[in-house]
Amino acid sequence: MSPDLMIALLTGAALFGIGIYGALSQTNLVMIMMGVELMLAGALVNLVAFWRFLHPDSYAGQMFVLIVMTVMALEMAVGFGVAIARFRAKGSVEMEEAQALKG
Amino acid sequence: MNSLMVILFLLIGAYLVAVLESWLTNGRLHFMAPAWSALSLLGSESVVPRKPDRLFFETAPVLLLMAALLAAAVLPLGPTGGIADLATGALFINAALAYVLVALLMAGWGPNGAYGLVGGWRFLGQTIAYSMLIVMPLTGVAMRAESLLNTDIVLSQQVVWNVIYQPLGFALFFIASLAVSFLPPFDLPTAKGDLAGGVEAEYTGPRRGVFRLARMVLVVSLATATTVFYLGGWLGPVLPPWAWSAIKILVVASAMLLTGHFLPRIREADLLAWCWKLGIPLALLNLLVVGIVILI
Amino acid sequence: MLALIILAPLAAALLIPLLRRLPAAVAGGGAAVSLLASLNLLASASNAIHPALVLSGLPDMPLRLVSTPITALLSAMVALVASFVLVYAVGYMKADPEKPRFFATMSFFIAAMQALVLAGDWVSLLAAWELIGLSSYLLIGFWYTRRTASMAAMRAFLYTRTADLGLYAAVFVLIAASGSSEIPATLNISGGPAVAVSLLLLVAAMGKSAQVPLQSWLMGAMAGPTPVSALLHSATLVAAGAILLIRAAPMLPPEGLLAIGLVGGVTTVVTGLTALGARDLKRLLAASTSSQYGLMLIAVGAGVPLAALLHLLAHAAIKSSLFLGAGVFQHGRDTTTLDGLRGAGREQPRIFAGFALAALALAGIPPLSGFFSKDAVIAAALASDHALLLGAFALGGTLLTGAYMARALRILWRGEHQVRHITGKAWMGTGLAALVSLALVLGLAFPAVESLVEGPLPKSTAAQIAGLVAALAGLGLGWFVGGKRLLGPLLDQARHGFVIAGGMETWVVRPSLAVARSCEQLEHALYQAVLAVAHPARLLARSHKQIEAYLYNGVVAFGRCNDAAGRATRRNDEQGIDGLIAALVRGTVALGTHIRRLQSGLIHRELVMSGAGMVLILVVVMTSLLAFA
Amino acid sequence: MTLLSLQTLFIAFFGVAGVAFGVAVFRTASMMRSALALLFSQTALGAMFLAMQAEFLGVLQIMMMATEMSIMAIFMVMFMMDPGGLGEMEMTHQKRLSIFAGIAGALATAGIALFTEWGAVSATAPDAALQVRELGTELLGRSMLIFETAGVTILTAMIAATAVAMPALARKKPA
Repeated sequence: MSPDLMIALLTGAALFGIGIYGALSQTNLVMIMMGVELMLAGALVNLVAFWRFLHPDSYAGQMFVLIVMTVMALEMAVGFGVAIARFRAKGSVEMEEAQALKG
Repeated sequence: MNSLMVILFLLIGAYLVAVLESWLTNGRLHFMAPAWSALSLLGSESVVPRKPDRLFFETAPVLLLMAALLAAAVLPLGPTGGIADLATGALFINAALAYVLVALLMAGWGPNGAYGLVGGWRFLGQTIAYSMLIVMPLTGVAMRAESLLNTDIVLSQQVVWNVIYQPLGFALFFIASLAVSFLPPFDLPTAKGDLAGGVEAEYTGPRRGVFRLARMVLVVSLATATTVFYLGGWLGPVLPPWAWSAIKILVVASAMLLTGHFLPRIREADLLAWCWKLGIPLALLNLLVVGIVILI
Repeated sequence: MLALIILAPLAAALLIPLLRRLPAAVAGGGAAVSLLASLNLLASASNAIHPALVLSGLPDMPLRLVSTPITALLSAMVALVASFVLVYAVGYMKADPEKPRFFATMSFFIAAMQALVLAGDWVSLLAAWELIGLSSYLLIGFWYTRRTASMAAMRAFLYTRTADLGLYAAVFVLIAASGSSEIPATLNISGGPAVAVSLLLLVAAMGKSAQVPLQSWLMGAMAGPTPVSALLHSATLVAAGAILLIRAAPMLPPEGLLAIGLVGGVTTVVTGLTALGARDLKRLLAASTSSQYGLMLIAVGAGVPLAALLHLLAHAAIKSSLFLGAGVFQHGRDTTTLDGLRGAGREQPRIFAGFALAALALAGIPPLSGFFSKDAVIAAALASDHALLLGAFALGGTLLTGAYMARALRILWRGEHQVRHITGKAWMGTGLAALVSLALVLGLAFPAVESLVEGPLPKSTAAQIAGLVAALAGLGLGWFVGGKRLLGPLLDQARHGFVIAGGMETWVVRPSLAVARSCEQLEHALYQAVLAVAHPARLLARSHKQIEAYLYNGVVAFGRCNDAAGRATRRNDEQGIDGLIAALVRGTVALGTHIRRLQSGLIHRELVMSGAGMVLILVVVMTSLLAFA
Repeated sequence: MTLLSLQTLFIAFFGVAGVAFGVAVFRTASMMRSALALLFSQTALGAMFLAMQAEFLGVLQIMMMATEMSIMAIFMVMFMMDPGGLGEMEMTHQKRLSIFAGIAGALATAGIALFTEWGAVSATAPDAALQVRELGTELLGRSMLIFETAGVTILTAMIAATAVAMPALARKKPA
């Protein structure tokens, strides 16, 4: 049991929890996206830690980090696209007001 | 020791650049001008605007200086390298330069003033325009050196400098480095004419001094980067390496200052359009050509 | 060679939007190159030369294109039909301003279909499957400004997508069970996985080949341009399902075969009736397509995929020529309703002759191609283990085919005519003539096909005679009696394409209502039975009043007891079973209301719920993993 | 044998910094501060990667997040009613549930981290230059398909985001 690995994994867990809190509690679309970014960051920390401490010779781990970073960028791009469209249509990105999918 | 030398080098460079700039703006070569203006800035009253975001207001100039210094830290001035010779040096420069944007955003937001804010946001638009033009030419350079180590990059230019090997990349990188250091014609964030100094507008006294210094260091850093990546770094006959570095850096820096002097300011919307519609295709073309030349 | 077949139309599809000039010529060139290549492939296949192309795809799962006798045949068929349809489309689309888009999508579609036909492993088959789904969506919705067209495209896409999940699951099971993605290598699995795979493949084929109950999208797909319908319905999109089953046929276990045969049988009859009641020529043809694919599924279910292949080939030529003919009539009258087309055949006697020949071929009149293939299907059905069932379905389908084709012919021939000039008729006529002649003579090539594929094909004179009689009877009925009278009370249902049979909602709601009703009846009968026992006991007690007080009392007590039991049962029934049903209903309604409230549309609520659902799935997966590890 | 090596110290420091900045994201009312807190949280993670000897990834993280989060900042200021956080607005909802879910998520992941037997920990990592080279071979070899897919996905997302964000009027203009 290495303290380094533990610290990294706990950091990841903490960031993940903060991210969940943020994504669920915020009313603003952009803030929700920040929560999601934090969750992904938690995943990133874990990935790097696993690569470094468990499989330093397998570069698929680093590869995975790159893909997650790509996903973060994608999330930003699409999220902001939606935010702009929403802002144009309604004048705000408060998610309390978005109920079009109500069943 | 080495680090100190490099910092000293940078500071001297920054001072010389400031001399050059004052020469260009005032039309008189006056070696003491920057020193006098620095002294006057230190001595003048330091005004803090009403209701600032104090944290950002105070840290922004320092962060700018840090970013510029960090960018320079991985650039070798001689065969023994600079402060650090990272295995990912060419990428690290990008990372450090990205914080120029952060610093300017903070400096724009911090003082709680309209001019600064507009200046900061303008620089964000400018960043989105130029950032690809830094990364993609650097990819071409790294391709030739088959390494991201900056010393390897310099050594790869022993026969032919990159400026001849990939002139297109050099041109794009040069333009982009003008944009990073918000020199004219890309001086939108500080645009003197229409924004009353932009992000600098609310800074007075020593803070403004730090800001100015940071910007000069930034110019020197970028000149160093251009030298390392495209002009063969310290390589050259007869003179010792550090001298070659110094000469090239000064030449590049004065070229950077001169270029903007004769061009009209470019709106950030136009800059965006040109960079994305023309610059990125050209950068890709550069990559393609370099790739083909390497393979042949 | 293999790559050329796919790359030529693909290149055309890429070139057309770039050039935006002479789209028809480019598309035609691509199709012609593809046609030559596939004919060459067929020729080499007949000399037992089978080239294959292996590309590195996923690790350990290379993508491959193979040429087997079946794939070479199908590829040639697709290329032939596609080229003629393109020739026809030159005329049909003459006045359309969006020609480049049309021809580009068409070429892309052809490329995707060739990839599907030639795919040698499940991964590339899956990819091609998706691509034809996409391109058919684009083509059906070609006139996207018309609301019906975009709706129809959406519906076709959703229906086929839903069924595609079957293919995904089947491919997963296949690869997991056999450890290889190569199609022949996966076909030797057996037991439980084989049954599961065959049912999953059936679901996929049901969606693509428009089998009951997923048939309704095909009728809607008529909203696209006619060449699209001709291509979709004959050799490509719809054929994909049948091709899938034909290629997987060696693996199908008896249970799967029976299911396939039954689905095919039901489809051929139901959609045959739909065609008989159709009021629109293109819808009639669409329903007929479903019906014919039902016949093919019967053949697969009977264990003779070769018969299905033959019918597929014949049907491709026939149905495309029928559609092309219908397109000419449509240009003549600007409508496709049968009422509006009354007498349209007389205006263009030559087109009508082609149409009629194709119709007769479809009905199965010798010596046209449809006769041979249908004969093979009927023979296969009669020789199978479930001869009674499948044979009846096959003969019924044949009868109906004759009937609706005769009906269409009669309507087209009878009625006053009006002469109008049709632009681009020469091109359309050329395409039509080529396809019709293909439909006529294809039957002569069947012996060669049989020897090429080397499959067992049952022959029986009885089947020939039965098939011919059924076809002739159908033709006679259709011509002299007409669809309306023939269908009688079914007419209304058939007009709506048996939506009851196809409507997913009705599928769930109806049976549950029926179950509820029968529960009620059962409970009523129980109650009656209990009363009936109690009643005689009471009568008995009353008539023996005088005999013995004890006995009397005892019997009365017994009677009361029974009576009480009866009443108790009744009450129990009323409150118990009735109440149970009512409670169920109430519970469902309440649950619905609650769930409706969950559906708040608020992103944070939904996020919480999806998170909770994810956790639940994770827990289930983890526990099942831990429990079985 | 020192249990607390310098590396451990650095990892811990940057980890704590990352978490602290992460908390700050949702603790401040100023949108600009919120976005920059996220930026510095990500930067701290980048530094943590560097401390974990994943040099390329660390530098990449630091570089990418700087631009990304700055863009986040401008959007925050654009779309928030109260970007400066001066009006004391309530910008949260279902707070108790969120706190519960956040703590539950963190505890679950932490529990997995703590109670799993991770096996032998490797003490050394490959040299940074070797890492860059190997990652490159990985990207252009075994993982090429995935990498290309990621690239195409980015392109698709760019086009989609632009299409969504374009005002309806500009789209109708003839080209």
